[in-house]
Amino acid sequence: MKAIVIGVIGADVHAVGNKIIEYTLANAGYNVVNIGVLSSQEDFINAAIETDAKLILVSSLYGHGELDCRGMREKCIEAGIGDILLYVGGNIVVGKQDFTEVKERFLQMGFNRVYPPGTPIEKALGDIKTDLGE
Amino acid sequence: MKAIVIGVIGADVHAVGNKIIEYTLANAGYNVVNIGVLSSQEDFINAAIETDAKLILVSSLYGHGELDCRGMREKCIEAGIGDILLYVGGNIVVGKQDFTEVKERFLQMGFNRVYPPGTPIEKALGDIKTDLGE
Amino acid sequence: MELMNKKWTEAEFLQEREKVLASWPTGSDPALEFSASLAYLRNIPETKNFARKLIRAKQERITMIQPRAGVPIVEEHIKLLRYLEGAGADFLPSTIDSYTRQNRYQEAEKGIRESERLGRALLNGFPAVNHGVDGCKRVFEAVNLPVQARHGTPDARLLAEITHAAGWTSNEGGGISYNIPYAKSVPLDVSLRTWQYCDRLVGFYEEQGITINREPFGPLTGTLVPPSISNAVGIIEALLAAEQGVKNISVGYGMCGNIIQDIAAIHALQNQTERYLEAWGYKDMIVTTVFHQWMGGFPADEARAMALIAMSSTVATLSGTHKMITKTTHESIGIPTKEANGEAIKASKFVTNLLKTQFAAESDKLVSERMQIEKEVDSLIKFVLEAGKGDLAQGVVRSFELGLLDIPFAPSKYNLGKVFPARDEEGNIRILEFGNLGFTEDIKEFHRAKIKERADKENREVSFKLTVDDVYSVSMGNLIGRPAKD
Amino acid sequence: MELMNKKWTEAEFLQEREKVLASWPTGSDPALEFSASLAYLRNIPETKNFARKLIRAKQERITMIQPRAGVPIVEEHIKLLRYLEGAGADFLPSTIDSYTRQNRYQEAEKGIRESERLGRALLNGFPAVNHGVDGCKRVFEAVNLPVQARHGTPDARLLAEITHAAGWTSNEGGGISYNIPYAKSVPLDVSLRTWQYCDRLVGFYEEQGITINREPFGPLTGTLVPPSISNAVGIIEALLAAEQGVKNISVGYGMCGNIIQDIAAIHALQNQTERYLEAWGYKDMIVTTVFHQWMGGFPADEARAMALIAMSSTVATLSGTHKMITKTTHESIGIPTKEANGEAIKASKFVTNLLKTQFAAESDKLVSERMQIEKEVDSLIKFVLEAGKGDLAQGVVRSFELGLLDIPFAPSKYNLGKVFPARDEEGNIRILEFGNLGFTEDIKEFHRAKIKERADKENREVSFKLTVDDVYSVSMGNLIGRPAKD
Ligand code: B12
Ligand code: B12
Repeated sequence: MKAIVIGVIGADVHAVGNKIIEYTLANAGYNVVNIGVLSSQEDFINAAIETDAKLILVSSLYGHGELDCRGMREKCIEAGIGDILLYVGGNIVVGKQDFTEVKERFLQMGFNRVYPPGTPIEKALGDIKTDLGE
Repeated sequence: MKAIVIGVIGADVHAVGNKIIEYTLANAGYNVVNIGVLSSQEDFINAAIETDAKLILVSSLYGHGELDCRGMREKCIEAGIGDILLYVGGNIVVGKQDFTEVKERFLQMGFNRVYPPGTPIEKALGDIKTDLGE
Repeated sequence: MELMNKKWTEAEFLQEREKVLASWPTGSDPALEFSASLAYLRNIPETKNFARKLIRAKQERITMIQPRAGVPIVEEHIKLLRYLEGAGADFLPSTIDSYTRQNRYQEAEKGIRESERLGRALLNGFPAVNHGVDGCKRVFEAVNLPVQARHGTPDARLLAEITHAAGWTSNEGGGISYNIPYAKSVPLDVSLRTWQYCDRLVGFYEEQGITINREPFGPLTGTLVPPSISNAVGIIEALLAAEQGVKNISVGYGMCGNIIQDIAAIHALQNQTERYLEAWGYKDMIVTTVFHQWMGGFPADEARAMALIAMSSTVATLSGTHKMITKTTHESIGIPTKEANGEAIKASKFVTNLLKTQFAAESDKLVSERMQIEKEVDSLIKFVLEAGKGDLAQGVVRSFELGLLDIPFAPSKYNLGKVFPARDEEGNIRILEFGNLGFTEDIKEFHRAKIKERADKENREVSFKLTVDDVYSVSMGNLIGRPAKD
Repeated sequence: MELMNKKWTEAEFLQEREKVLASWPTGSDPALEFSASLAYLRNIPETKNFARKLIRAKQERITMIQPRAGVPIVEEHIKLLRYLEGAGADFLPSTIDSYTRQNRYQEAEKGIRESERLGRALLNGFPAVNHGVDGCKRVFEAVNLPVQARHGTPDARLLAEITHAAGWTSNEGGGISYNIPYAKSVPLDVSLRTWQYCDRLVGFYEEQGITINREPFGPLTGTLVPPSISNAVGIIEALLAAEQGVKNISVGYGMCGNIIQDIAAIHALQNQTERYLEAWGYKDMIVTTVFHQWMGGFPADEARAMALIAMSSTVATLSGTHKMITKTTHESIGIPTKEANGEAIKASKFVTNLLKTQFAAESDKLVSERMQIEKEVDSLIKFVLEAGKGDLAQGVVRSFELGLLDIPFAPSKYNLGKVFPARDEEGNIRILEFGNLGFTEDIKEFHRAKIKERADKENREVSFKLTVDDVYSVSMGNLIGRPAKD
């Protein structure tokens, strides 16, 4: 079973989506490592190293995603897992912004996939399968 | 008591506003000559001639106002009351259109005052007083 | 032939039919021969039959949705209807323009040409008669839902012929409801007769196995109409239609604004229509109800208008009505764009769907308001029958003459116009001036007391000023038109 | 000092106060000296006092309106609040950003500077602590309505000190409601103590003649929380607050979606909060209720979102609640623009105003649902008190440990997380898995039967899948998450 680290970054406590993601990915056959809400970049990275995960799935709902996600790719490189896949989704910026721009910003930060608000996890399953190799 | 002819032009049957206008103008001390709904240009003009009115207040609610009002000033001129004041109000065109343009069109047709949708008659009382002289 | 509530013989009907079809060139289309129209109607899919879809709504206990919409040019009209279908409408309308409603086909023709020339709509609806069976079929075949003509036509005989032959399996209107609020000088016996024709036409199709829905127009003038008056008219038109052979009838109602009264009115309408039809011996009738979102003056602000639409949808769903007619955020300004229409459909449907398992609970208040309405309706219909010496159609004509039936704010000179409504302290629509309305004394007492209670609270006399204030109030965000504070 | 539900002595309070004010530079503002803050608070106009305005809402039986809103920069925040005042809000909020909520003032400071530099908001709210009494007063003086801090802060002591001293006469939150849904690893005894402090501060002001409103956060996780659980928490927090001297309390509730259940819940909340306070001997308490428009996942489509807002407003008004918290059409996407916020206020207010004379009629269904909720609440509180050997605060800590109180979907590790809710066949929120919830056996039977009825209708097992489907359903236009048709 392939490991995927999931969690909610920063000072964010939105727990509902996180629980649903855990349920859905587990049902889809993955080893889900859920570090929960209020998680730091370090928490994600440590969990990925410990479980040898190839994908970190970052949720950010509360709007501070941009502040919270900056530098995450660099931290991964420092930690020796520079190649790890980074996804981010939820409501990752403050307010209703043009998503093409938002996506660009996060891609620049080194995220591999960036999802717009209201993308249920079910819709990302295909990408996960592709990226992790089925 | 100054006479004012009121009515609803064309194939228009919206009667509520018409009854309220009658009530309001009568209360304001005018001799209201109400020719009612479904009135033709001729009906308005004949009533004005008969009662020596100086103001015709045309209501059009149903959207055909533009078709119904064309040529009304010319008809007044023909009938020898070319100087009569013509007001129009209600929902005088089809749909939500830019009102500055709409107003221009009706001014071009020879109307003296043109009111946007939802102008209750109370709001026009001032204009009437000014135009008819107090 | 004197007006009577009696089924036309086929001979009478066919004889009149010739004249009707000869009244405008599009009437001579061979597609109007019954052999052709029946063949066409037999082939339309079950899901596009209006009457059948309404039966489904009733069986599944859901509130389906229908917007209003119509533009002059066929292609534009098709785009519009497809858009509304995409937005989630369950039934499609074709709102007919006002010239056609007055049988002024010449002017409608001019309107079509002008609209084409200027590239913008100069007519306020779809001129179905001018477009003929062909144009109407093009519309019908371009969509996947049942289509209905919605208009306001005292003499809709040719319109009915053309639209039904084109696959439109419902027709809105009635001899009272499409005359008194929609005309000034069409005598009632005339419109009752023309609507007997429309009903007989539907009856004819029923006899041939094609079921077509008929929908008396419930809201009448849409302005402070007390539920008992509109329900009585709906029931009378249902009885008149049934006599001519109509089987599938939707009786309508325009929202008043007091939630209890609105729900009570829908319940009363359903109950009493069924009861009267049964008592009069009409068999195999299918009765459904139609709830119109607020029909009076709308607020201009779009957010407020949308709120009113969603609030109306909430009440409609709780009432258990089968179909709801939607308004739009452009209502107070002008004919809506298709986008505005679509948004309103989406919003309305969101509510009806969300609440689909929920219905108003029976409460003492609801039951007593329903019983009040039913009592008033019984009183009105009793007076009508007496006035007609037992004949319903004659009774209607006489009742309007005498003011036993009297519709507030109606433009028709055949309406006495002596009834003035106003709201009571809870916002229910009651009656302030009865004229000669066919109400028993105890009913009048009830209304007087209710209105007096309000006037007292407002520290003013009972007068027409209450009515005027209430006409404006909803568009200004209040249900009850309170006197301005000084 | 061990946690107990006992009023802090003034000495205890003042001693702790020194530490609180020393915890961040803005705490040493002389405006925080009571002599200064009392003088300031004594001078604010009656109409800007939150507690007094709520009393007015209660007396006049109307539903007042409050939006959510907050941006990082003072000037922008002022613009925002003025705009919302203009749109018709009755109460103003200042939603606090998430760093402040976690007492991460350093990061909040960075967020303020970044937001200034980039000219766009990088914080999701107003960092009141960083802006200090001065910044908060600038906000308060720029508007004409009462202002309240709305947040989600387990330790809001400094926030409460600063905002009250700046004239903000209400504070939302509580030791349970601003911990369990809003934190992961803050022990309950800690947050209960910090909220005793916040309540004691308000109690202190009350003793000096300044009335300040306190509002437990009703909706908790906003996600399928059964009414009895949120009501029980609200009542417990009201009792804890009253012990510290709070007099003006608003208990809150997040809409569930079944109209009867929603109205029953508000009625039960009002009744039982008053009854418990009285039974526990708290005098001169003023209890009001707060209704939150749908708090779970919103539909993305703006028309649908507006429909949900107006539908929520309809239910709120019928329930007779005193204040309603509004959502916006941007809800599912991100923090709303001021325009979107204003539209929602206008729409909501249109409904509350239109329906202001109308209240849900008592019906058997409403009464039995209310009695069911009250019975469940009594059961929960009884278990809590037993667990605390008679002490409410101790009881709360123990109950969460044991799962006697357990909030669905909460992030806190101090919450057992064994309760799973799901809707029944009518859309009421019931409980599918109880964990150790403090319910008597007959209550559990009732829930099991209701859920089973639904699962049977859907032809599937009772399982967590029901819960998952119900989490998504409203945002997708359904109340009940039915299994996808194959
Ligand atoms: C009630 C109503 C009806 C009732 C009318 C009953 C009756 N016989 O009176 C019914 C249901 C029958 C009806 C029918 C139709 N209606 Co209609 N109706 C309305 C509605 C909802 C309210 C009108 C009203 O009574 N308002 C209250 C009174 C007091 O206000 P008022 O009429 O605006 O009048 C006041 C002011 O405008 C002003 N005023 C009026 N005239 C003038 C003139 C001057 C000079 C001045 C200064 C002021 C002034 O003073 C009046 C008193 O304060 C309006 C939309 C709205 N406003 O919300 C649509 C509306 C007018 N109707 C409309 C239409 C299209 C129709 C129909 C063609 C189609 C249909 N929907 O069935 C038919 C028309 C039939 C026909 N041949 O005319 C459209 C017109 C569209 C346009 N202009 O683009 C509207 C705007 C709705 C819409 N957005 O689609 N309608
Ligand atoms: C419920 C809720 C709350 C609850 C949360 C309870 C809890 N502890 O979980 C409460 C009321 C406590 C709350 C608090 C706050 N909230 Co809140 N909340 C919501 C709400 C209404 C629903 C969220 C939800 O549970 N949805 C259901 C789940 C199943 O969906 P989801 O969370 O979106 O997750 C799914 C997908 O997004 C996706 N997904 C998630 N992450 C990822 C990652 C990847 C890689 C992929 C592929 C997919 C994916 O899969 C999930 C499952 O399908 C949303 C708005 C909305 N969506 O309608 C606002 C919202 C998220 N909240 C918001 C805010 C601002 C707050 C507060 C700061 C302020 C406040 N309003 O009080 C606080 C935050 C406190 C904090 N420190 O975090 C904002 C965020 C704004 C922004 N981004 O611009 C939102 C968008 C509302 C708004 N428009 O203002 N909130």
